[in-house]
Amino acid sequence: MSSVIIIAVIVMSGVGVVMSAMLAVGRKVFAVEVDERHEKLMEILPGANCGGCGYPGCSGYAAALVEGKAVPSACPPGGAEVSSAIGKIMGVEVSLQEPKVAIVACAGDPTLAPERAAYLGVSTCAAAHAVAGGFKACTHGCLGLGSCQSVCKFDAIVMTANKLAVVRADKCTGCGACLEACPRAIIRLVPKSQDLHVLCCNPDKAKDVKAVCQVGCTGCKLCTKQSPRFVVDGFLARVDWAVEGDIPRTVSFVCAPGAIFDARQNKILPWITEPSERRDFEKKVELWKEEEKARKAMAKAGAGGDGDQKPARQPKAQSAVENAGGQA
Amino acid sequence: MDKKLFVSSSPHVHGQVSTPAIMWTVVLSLLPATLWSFYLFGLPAVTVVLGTVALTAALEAISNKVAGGPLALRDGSAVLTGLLLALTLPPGLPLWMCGAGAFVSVVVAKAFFGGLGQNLFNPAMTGRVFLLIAFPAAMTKWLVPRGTGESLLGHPVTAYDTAGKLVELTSAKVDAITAATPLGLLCEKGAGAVAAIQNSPDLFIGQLNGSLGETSAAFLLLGGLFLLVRRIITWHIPVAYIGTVAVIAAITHAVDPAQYASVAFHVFTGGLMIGAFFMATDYVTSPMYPMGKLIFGVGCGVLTMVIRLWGGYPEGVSFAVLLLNACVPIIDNATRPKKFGLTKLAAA
Amino acid sequence: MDLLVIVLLAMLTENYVLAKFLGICPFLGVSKRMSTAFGMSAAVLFVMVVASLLTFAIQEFVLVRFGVEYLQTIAFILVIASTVQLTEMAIQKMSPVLYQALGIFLPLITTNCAVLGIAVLNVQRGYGLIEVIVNSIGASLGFGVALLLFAGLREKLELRNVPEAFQGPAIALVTAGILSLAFMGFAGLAPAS
Amino acid sequence: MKALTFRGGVHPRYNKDRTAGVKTALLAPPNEVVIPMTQHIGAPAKPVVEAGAQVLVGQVVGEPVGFVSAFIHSSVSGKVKAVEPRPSMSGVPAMSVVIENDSQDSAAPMKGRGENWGKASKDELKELVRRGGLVGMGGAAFPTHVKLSPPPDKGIDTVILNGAECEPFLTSDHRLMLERPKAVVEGCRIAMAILGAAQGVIGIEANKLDAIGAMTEAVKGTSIRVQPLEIKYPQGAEKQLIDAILGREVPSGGLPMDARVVVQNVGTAAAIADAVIDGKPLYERVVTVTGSAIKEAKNLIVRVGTPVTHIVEACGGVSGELGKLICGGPMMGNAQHTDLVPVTKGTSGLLFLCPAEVDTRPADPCIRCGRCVRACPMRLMPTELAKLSAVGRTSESEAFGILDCIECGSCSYECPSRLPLVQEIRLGKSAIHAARRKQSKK
Repeated sequence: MSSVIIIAVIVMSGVGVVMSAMLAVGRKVFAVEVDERHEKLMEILPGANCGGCGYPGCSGYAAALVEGKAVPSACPPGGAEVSSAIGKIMGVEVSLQEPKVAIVACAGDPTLAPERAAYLGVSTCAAAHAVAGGFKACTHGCLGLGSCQSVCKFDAIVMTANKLAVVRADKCTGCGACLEACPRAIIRLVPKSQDLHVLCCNPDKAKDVKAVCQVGCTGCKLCTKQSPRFVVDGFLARVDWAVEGDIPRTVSFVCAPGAIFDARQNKILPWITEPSERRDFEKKVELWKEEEKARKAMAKAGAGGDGDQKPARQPKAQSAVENAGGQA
Repeated sequence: MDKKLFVSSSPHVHGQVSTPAIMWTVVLSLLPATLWSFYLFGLPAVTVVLGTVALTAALEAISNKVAGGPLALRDGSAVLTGLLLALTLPPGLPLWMCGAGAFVSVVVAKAFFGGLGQNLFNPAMTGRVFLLIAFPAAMTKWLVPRGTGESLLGHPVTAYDTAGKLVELTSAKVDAITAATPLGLLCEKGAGAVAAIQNSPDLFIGQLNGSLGETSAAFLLLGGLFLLVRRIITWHIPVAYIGTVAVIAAITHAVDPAQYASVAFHVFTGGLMIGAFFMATDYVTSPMYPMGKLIFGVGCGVLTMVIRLWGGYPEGVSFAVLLLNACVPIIDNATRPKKFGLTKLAAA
Repeated sequence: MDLLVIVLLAMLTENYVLAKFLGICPFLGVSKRMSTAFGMSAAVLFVMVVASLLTFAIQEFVLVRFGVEYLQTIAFILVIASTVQLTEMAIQKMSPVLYQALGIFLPLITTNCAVLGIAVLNVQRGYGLIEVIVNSIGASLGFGVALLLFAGLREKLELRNVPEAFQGPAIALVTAGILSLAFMGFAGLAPAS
Repeated sequence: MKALTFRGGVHPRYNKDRTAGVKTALLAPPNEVVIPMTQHIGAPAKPVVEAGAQVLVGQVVGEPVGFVSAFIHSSVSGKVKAVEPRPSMSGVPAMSVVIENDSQDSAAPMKGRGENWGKASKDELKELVRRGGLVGMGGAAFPTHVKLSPPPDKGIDTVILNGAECEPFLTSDHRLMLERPKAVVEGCRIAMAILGAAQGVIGIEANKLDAIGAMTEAVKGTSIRVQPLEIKYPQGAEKQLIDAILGREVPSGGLPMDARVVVQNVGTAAAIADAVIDGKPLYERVVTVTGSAIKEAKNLIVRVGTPVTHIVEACGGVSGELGKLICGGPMMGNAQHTDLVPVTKGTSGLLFLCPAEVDTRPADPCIRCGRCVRACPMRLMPTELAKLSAVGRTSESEAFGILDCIECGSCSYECPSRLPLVQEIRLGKSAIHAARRKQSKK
């Protein structure tokens, strides 16, 4: 009986030895060098393959990192955490950038910015934009066909009931895929910490803007009186991130058409049609106005110890010439 | 202007042909063969055809509903699939089996893939092959065609009985005898068993036992020609298919007439006509380009004959069509026409 | 003529994937692209032939000689695993792209029942050396045909509006099922020896 | 003579009867013209007049920027009211010179070479064409002087005049050939002289027998011949025309000059004659106004910058309701969202369709019938290209020749499922071009 076992063991060992000899030779002949950093990088990258880094997928980014072509901070969905992890693997210092989110700079859904033609054809924004300049009277407004929504890998873009794309800042990773998808280039990346934005891209004169949209920026410059961060180029206001300064919350209600968006509300007044909701909103506005007044008064009194309020500074950027020194 | 104008990409006009029109035209072209089968096989044929078509349409409607799309019965593709499936079934097949076939055709082979235009395999053929494999006994139980009592084309109507003997039907006495098909006999007993019928006009007219719609080569040919004339199908696939079968039959028959049957026998029996004109030409599951269509037709012909002559099944049309369906992506990739500007280069 | 029968049998009638349902894992795994499927077929061809030869040798000269035929399965697996390892190394060296594309499925040929199946079948049918070679070539060609046809179909599927519930492996399995139905047509084509 | 043709193509209903026999009429210029600076392919012209300036008919109001661009002239005399963006046929506002017509029609001095243009040098002739602001009048509006300046190594031997007018509904070229055959022939001779081409061919579809007759008469004694062509769309597409007439295929990705040919529209030829002989710039053109939604269908000589509304009035207004307004023909024309846009140099026709003629049914799925493949004059696979474009697989669509598509619309016309194939392909093409631009920027 034991001889049977011995024979079996010998046979199997013999076969095993022959095979392992073959493999050993094979390893020598087909030796390939692999950089194990690539694998490590793949483990920490988010794996969404969103393309926000500018490389084809996470694997492409990892390869570029290993080759030294890419910087560790290029992964928007990963944020600071992944950047520092990459830096650790690659052994380099990481300069952290402020996280960004996308924002659709248009507030004009079809109830506010009417359509001028009945479009038939491929149901993507790029397609509609190419036919007769788009079916919306405003040639800079959101077409509402949701091309940005369909490219978003993070479900961060929702289409409102009135066919307007809105970015959910809580889900947005700032990968920028939607920027490419929008044929009208009305989606932009803004610092995540900021929550007041001008939701309009129409550079036309006030008369032309009013003709096509109720909530379009007319370039009236009222907002610039509220905060030095607002800049009006031509007939379109924007927030200049380079300029330091505070933006009072009430600024969005100074804007006559209501083109300034307050991300904390995730809404602008013209979108609210329900009367009771509108009244609530207006009440809130009154409250804010009071608060703002009180805050200003305090600032005037020279309460230097107010922690969360920066002292007004001279605007550094030359673009802020319109600054009326509203806070000083 | 008070009303908004329509805007769309060019072109702004369209041809007259529409997808539903194409489908209904094919249904129309199958009507002669269908009516002939009603006449030949009587009530069992009517039950199978109407039952299968109704079940197919119902299943299509349910699938559309489940998929959440619009009710697409209007496009006629479900009715066409049902009719094609029914015509490949033996008369008298139990209705529940027809339903099972319809389910495989419309739901498994079509709806699972996304509905009209999305399937990879011909739905009717898939349904038939499923039934053939699942219920071999029922699917090879053939009814003898109705004896008319009178002869067509000057001689009595004939049929094979179970023993494989050719019986002359002199009156309308038999309605439900099981019998073997000519191809079944050929498969089992060789060409000698079908010698008597090899060149009989019955093959062409279709006064024979077999599946409902495949018996009458004449009426199927009529329908096929109608489709050719209406430019619904092109000649490539039917000609290549039938031609290949004829060539192989001619060669084998010449080599050994006792073993292999004649050209006429192979061309006019079995499902070749319905397969070549109606199944293999199905747009969705056949190649797009002329060269590919020829290859497809030849491939179908070769496989059909291989299965008929050397395979275990008496008839190979449905298998051949399905197998070639699977080759369509490869054929299409290989036969893309050369685009303009590559063929006749301006001589320098 | 007998050899032709063996080839036809292994390739069509007893197609390892579509009739015997062996080797389904790589069949589903690497059939998304034609090019990968081609590489996989080549790899399987190599592994099958080499493994068949090696197992044939081991069966003849080791297992039978020492009367330890009961070690067949374990010994065969050892041989096949080693062959696959070797192939993997070779592919990684010669075609990194294909290596990437095949991914996990390359080492999985190791446990591929089709390869073991053919080795065992060779022994069961008592094939000689020539027949073993022919049988393994036929079987791997059959695997290749099935894989390439299937890859072509799956490439097309990507452009079709398959319902969300059926996307991916679900519709691939349905497709494989219908393809298998079609291959039933070859039943009885070449009578089993 | 046997009518020649190309492979592929479709047979749409031509619908030309309504205007084919209607003699071209002069349309009185409107009180105000809006002259866009983008009437051609290439860089927009730069306005050279300011609001308040007094201009004459034929006076330059826009100067070309770069080589591929064109002069733009005033089409009326009067005062410049404004220089500002105005709605244009492209759908987006375009910088335009708005001129108030003083109804004097005082013309700027025009200096042509007269009948003895043969003594002028090639460069001089080319300069006259350039100064005349000529662009292709078949619809694409490519600057003519650029087309007449191929690299010398191309060895141009043939000038083909496109008189096929295969677009349904349009009859402006047909009428021009009937009414001004001499000008067309002279224009062709001038183009041949500039290019040094020995041979001239005028291709005309066989449904315009009277035009074939008139042109055959007019070419007598010249080295130009008239070639009847089969009635099939797109017979007038450059590459198909060259293939049909000369049996030469323009290489994939190439231009007609790569087949040693330059193709001009017959309207452009007449304009060349006007510019060279009379020194008359391109400020008016023949426009076919037709379609079931217009009361009186007409062929009109219209000043560039005339608003469509003015033309509608001159044609008795809209009958019933207007569903679609198309600038150009139904196969390749552009739908407009408003009739407040002005006519440009490239406007060959205005098509007014009633709502019932607009197909609003949703598309059915592709059934792979292959009709688009048979129809494609470039022998592409439209349905496959459209699908690949829709899912963004651009590298494959590019490999299968999507950039060779001439957007003639034959595939969409034939499609029984009414799929927007051309639109998908167009999007796929622009995606590829955009990616290339991005790549070259890097």
